[in-house]
Amino acid sequence: MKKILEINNLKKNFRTERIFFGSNKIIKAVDDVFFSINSGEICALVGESGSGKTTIARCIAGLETFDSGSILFKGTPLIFKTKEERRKIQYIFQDTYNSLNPRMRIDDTISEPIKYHFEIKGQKLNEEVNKLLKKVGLNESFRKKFPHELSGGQRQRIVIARALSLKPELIIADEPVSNLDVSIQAQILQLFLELNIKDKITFLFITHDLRIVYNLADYVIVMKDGKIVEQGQTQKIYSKPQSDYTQNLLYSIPASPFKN
Amino acid sequence: MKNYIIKRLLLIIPILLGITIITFSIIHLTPGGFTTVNLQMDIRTSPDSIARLKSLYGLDRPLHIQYLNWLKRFVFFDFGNSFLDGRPVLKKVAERLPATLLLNISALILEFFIAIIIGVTSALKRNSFYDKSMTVITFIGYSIPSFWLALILMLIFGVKLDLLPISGLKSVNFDFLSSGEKIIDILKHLVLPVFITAFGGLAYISRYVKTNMIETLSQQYIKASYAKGLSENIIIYKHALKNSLLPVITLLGLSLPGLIGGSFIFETIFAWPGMGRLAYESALNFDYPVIMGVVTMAAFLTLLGNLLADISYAFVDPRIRYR
Amino acid sequence: MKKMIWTGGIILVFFLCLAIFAPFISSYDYKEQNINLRLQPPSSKHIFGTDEFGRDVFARMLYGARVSISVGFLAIAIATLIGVSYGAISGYYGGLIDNIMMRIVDIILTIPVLFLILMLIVYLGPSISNIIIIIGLTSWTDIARIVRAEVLKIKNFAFVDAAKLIGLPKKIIIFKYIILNISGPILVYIVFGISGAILTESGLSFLGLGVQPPFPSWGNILTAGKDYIHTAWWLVLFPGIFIFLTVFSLNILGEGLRDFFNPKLKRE
Amino acid sequence: MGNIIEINDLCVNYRTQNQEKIYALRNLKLIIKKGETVAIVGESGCGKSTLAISLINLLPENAEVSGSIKIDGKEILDKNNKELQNVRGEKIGMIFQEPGASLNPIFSIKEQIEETIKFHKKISDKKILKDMSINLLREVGIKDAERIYESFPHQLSGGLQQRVMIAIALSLSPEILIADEPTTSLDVTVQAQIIELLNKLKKQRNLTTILITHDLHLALELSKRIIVIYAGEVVEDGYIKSEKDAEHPYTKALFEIIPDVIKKRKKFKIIKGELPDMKKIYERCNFSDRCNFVHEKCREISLELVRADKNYVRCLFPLKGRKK
Repeated sequence: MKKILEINNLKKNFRTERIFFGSNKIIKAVDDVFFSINSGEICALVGESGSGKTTIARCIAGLETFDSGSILFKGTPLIFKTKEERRKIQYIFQDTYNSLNPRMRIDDTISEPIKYHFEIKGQKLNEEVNKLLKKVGLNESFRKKFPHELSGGQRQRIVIARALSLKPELIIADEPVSNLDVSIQAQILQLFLELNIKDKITFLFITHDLRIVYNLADYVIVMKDGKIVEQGQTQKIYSKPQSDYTQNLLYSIPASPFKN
Repeated sequence: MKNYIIKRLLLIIPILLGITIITFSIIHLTPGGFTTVNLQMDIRTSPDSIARLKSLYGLDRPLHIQYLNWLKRFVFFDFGNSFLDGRPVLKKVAERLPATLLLNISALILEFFIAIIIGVTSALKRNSFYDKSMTVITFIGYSIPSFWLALILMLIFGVKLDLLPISGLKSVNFDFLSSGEKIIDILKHLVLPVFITAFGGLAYISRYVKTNMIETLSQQYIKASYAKGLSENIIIYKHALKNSLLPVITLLGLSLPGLIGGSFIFETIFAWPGMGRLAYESALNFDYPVIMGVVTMAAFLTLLGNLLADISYAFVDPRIRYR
Repeated sequence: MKKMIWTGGIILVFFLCLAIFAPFISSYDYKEQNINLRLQPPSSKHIFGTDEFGRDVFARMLYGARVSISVGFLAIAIATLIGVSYGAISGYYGGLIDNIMMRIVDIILTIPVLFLILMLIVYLGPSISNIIIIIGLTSWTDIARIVRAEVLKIKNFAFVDAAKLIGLPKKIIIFKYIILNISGPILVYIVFGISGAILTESGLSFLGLGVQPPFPSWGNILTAGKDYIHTAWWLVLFPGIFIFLTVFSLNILGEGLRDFFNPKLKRE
Repeated sequence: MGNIIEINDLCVNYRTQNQEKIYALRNLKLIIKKGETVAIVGESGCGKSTLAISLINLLPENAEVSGSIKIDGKEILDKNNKELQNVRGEKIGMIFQEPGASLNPIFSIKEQIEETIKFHKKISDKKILKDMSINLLREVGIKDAERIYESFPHQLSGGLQQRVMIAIALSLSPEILIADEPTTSLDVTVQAQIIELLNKLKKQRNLTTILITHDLHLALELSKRIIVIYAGEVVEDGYIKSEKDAEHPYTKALFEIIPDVIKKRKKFKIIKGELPDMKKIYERCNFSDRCNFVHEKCREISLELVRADKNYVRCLFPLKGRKK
């Protein structure tokens, strides 16, 4: 299989901000990380808070700079110089409330990237927006609404539609369902699966929920304190976890079947 | 902690430099100036004597040299002599500072004291008639032109009722009073200016305290305190009050600029012998050394006050104390 | 909250109308002197009385409204323009740029603002345009600081990241995604700023450094009147009340808007 | 064993700023026996947290309450804050979501444990207070109790903060412990430790424990009796161990949509639609729009909580028992 993303020796340090006294410490947010994602796969990045998973994701999307190492997208380093390169990697956020500009109608939110990247106007743009809304399970009536009029699940669908509008090849989803109710979570997760299967979009899925990962991901990367603890095919990780940490994570799943 | 204080003290230097450079540029780069205004009016002054005067004060040298000269003397706490009466600037400032500090510190204490009470009580009785009337009263204080209020109160209490003195810090017969009477005399002189200053500042501080208090009361640890079965008094006066008053320390630090040297309108009305009037007179007369002296001193005291506020904040808030 | 916005708004609109329709409201000329009619108390002919030159005080108040209010609005327009761009640049770019820009603000804030204004006016002369420019140039720091703080907060929101992911140009991100979302707090500061500028002008007039006669401003009408305070109370009372009411209405409006835009109070 | 909590016809609604009403709890009935452990499960906005704070009568000002809550036979809804002081803390201990926010940031742990004991038990001897506090901290599994005792909240991790909160909640030896989403903001491994601790404490102290959570599996870890609420109503109440025991379609669906980790499916079962509008009261089954087993009749009449097979369910066509 072709690799869509390769990450080598990635390092990123944060300096803690010193508000009053004491010296500032250096936190190794991402410490020498290697992994790659095959085209068309769903890869899950698993870890607890502060493990560095979001930092990696933001580095890949170009929202954050890194100190050393390389990130290759289809074999070439990412620099986000061209529009074309920019649109191919999209990001879905955890906080559904702040993901949408509160002053923009849904219509504007979805059509803005299309206008900017594909220079489509008028009726064609109109159709495109409707098509995207339909794809994420919403109807045309949402176009006139503002974000605060929607539920968390609906907002997350809009965010997904906005990401899809750019026809991305890789979507990074950063805890996209952890702020949603369980009955809404499953709907969104199913949508991701469909996009992966029908539209062949590759996903880097960040989560701390090992139940979701098992049913969603092809490949799992387990992180702790900025380092990769373990990585491998999902089935393998779940049936034969190599590290104590992964084992501990599996035991800690509520009503975990691994305990006995 | 020590390092922090030293760093902050060192940071005062560039800020003071910036302030003196700005002030220096304003007074020297703008048209008009000491020699033009004070001397050219006089027909008898020959161009020759202007030049002589300019060189006497060093005003004929390039601006940056003038500034460096000023700075050189400033390092040794020498602010030079006044152009007007030739007396040392430091001495003139030292004469005026106590009156300014007396007025402003009394006003500040009164203002914060009343404002905190209003803020806290309004937060506890939110949307009540009391809350609404306090809002209106404090906003009247905030909106009323202080010099106008001063005029009216002087007219009522000073002239019509003859209850309070309306100008200066002391009565004419001050030197002949007993020490007890002296204190009462000064206090009487303080009443109107302190009241008017404090009245104007109430709205801002009381609103700030009120918003803080409301926000604190909605915090989860307040809910948790109720769940522990603590009494309402403990919850409000220990948990909520302390947390909501912490940021007020910063506000105290922020309200310092302008207190020293910025209250000249006020000091003019009450003929208060303070720094504000000194600043005002020196600006009108283009008395450069005094202007520089007043601005530098005011800025220095303000920066020091800010530093003290920050340090005391750090001492009261464990989140900063133990990092 | 809504009551404050309405009360403030209505009083403000009333004074704006007085200023705009001044020639239609009073038939007197604000500069027409009549020595025979000096210092007349309020009457049906001169409802606010006359001044020491026998001019109609009401007419002078109406034209004074034009001067005082426009000084407030124009000065703050300048301050807003500077403050918003300064704060937005400082907050958006952050790092060293932010550090330097904020130290500069610290320096300006440490000089007593009124004194700075006083010096500039003494040296540049108290023409109306100078007063507007000087007040504008010295009152942008508050807006700059609030804009910076809000930009710092909002630029970390996911929707700003989303705009970056689309690849939108910086100026669209700053304006459509950031500044548009902080227009609430900016408006609040504009309103408070105008009230502050009107007070500043009247204070300067009181020192004889504000708008110069024969142009009437509320401040200089009041100042001229203070010499006659014992005999002609109306010369002091009416301008004081006009200044007070205008400033009061702006402050109430500002406070109401502040509560309106405060999400924390909204949730309750 | 006697009933320690009896809730009857409890209705709570919140008035919004636009003077609309949100009906958070609707005619809720619930009886909890002494020493029992109960888990209340529901999605956000279903009223489970409202229920928790109703139990100590700590609803916000914009709430309107009717009905009755009796603790040990005594009504608590008609009592004011002062009268409730010997119920809160002494009878009922409570811990919340986000332990960091439950601790006052400017007081030390020592101060926050001791103030409760000082106020209620009128003890002022410093030595006794310290011993009591240290013992409590040890009981909740804090090893270096002496150091934690002197610290401030921000110096502790989320797990430690929650342990401290539990220590404070137990400081007056209450009979009832209410845990409102105690682990939601914590990491999974820490969550497992806290649940283990709660399991230990409830046995050691013979506590009546009420766990409020959105996580059905977490509920199963702690409690045999599960109460599922949906749109402000109890929809199922009974002993549930797994999907097989569910008698209400919503409970069954909740089990189904949470993916298991035994058989990989690469498919997620879903419950269609969204939660109902809590500003409206419908005269019908609130779940009918999303139910896979819906019948015309479900949309016509409102239902009561009645016994189906083993559990009490609010459903015309329960999955077990009462089959038509």
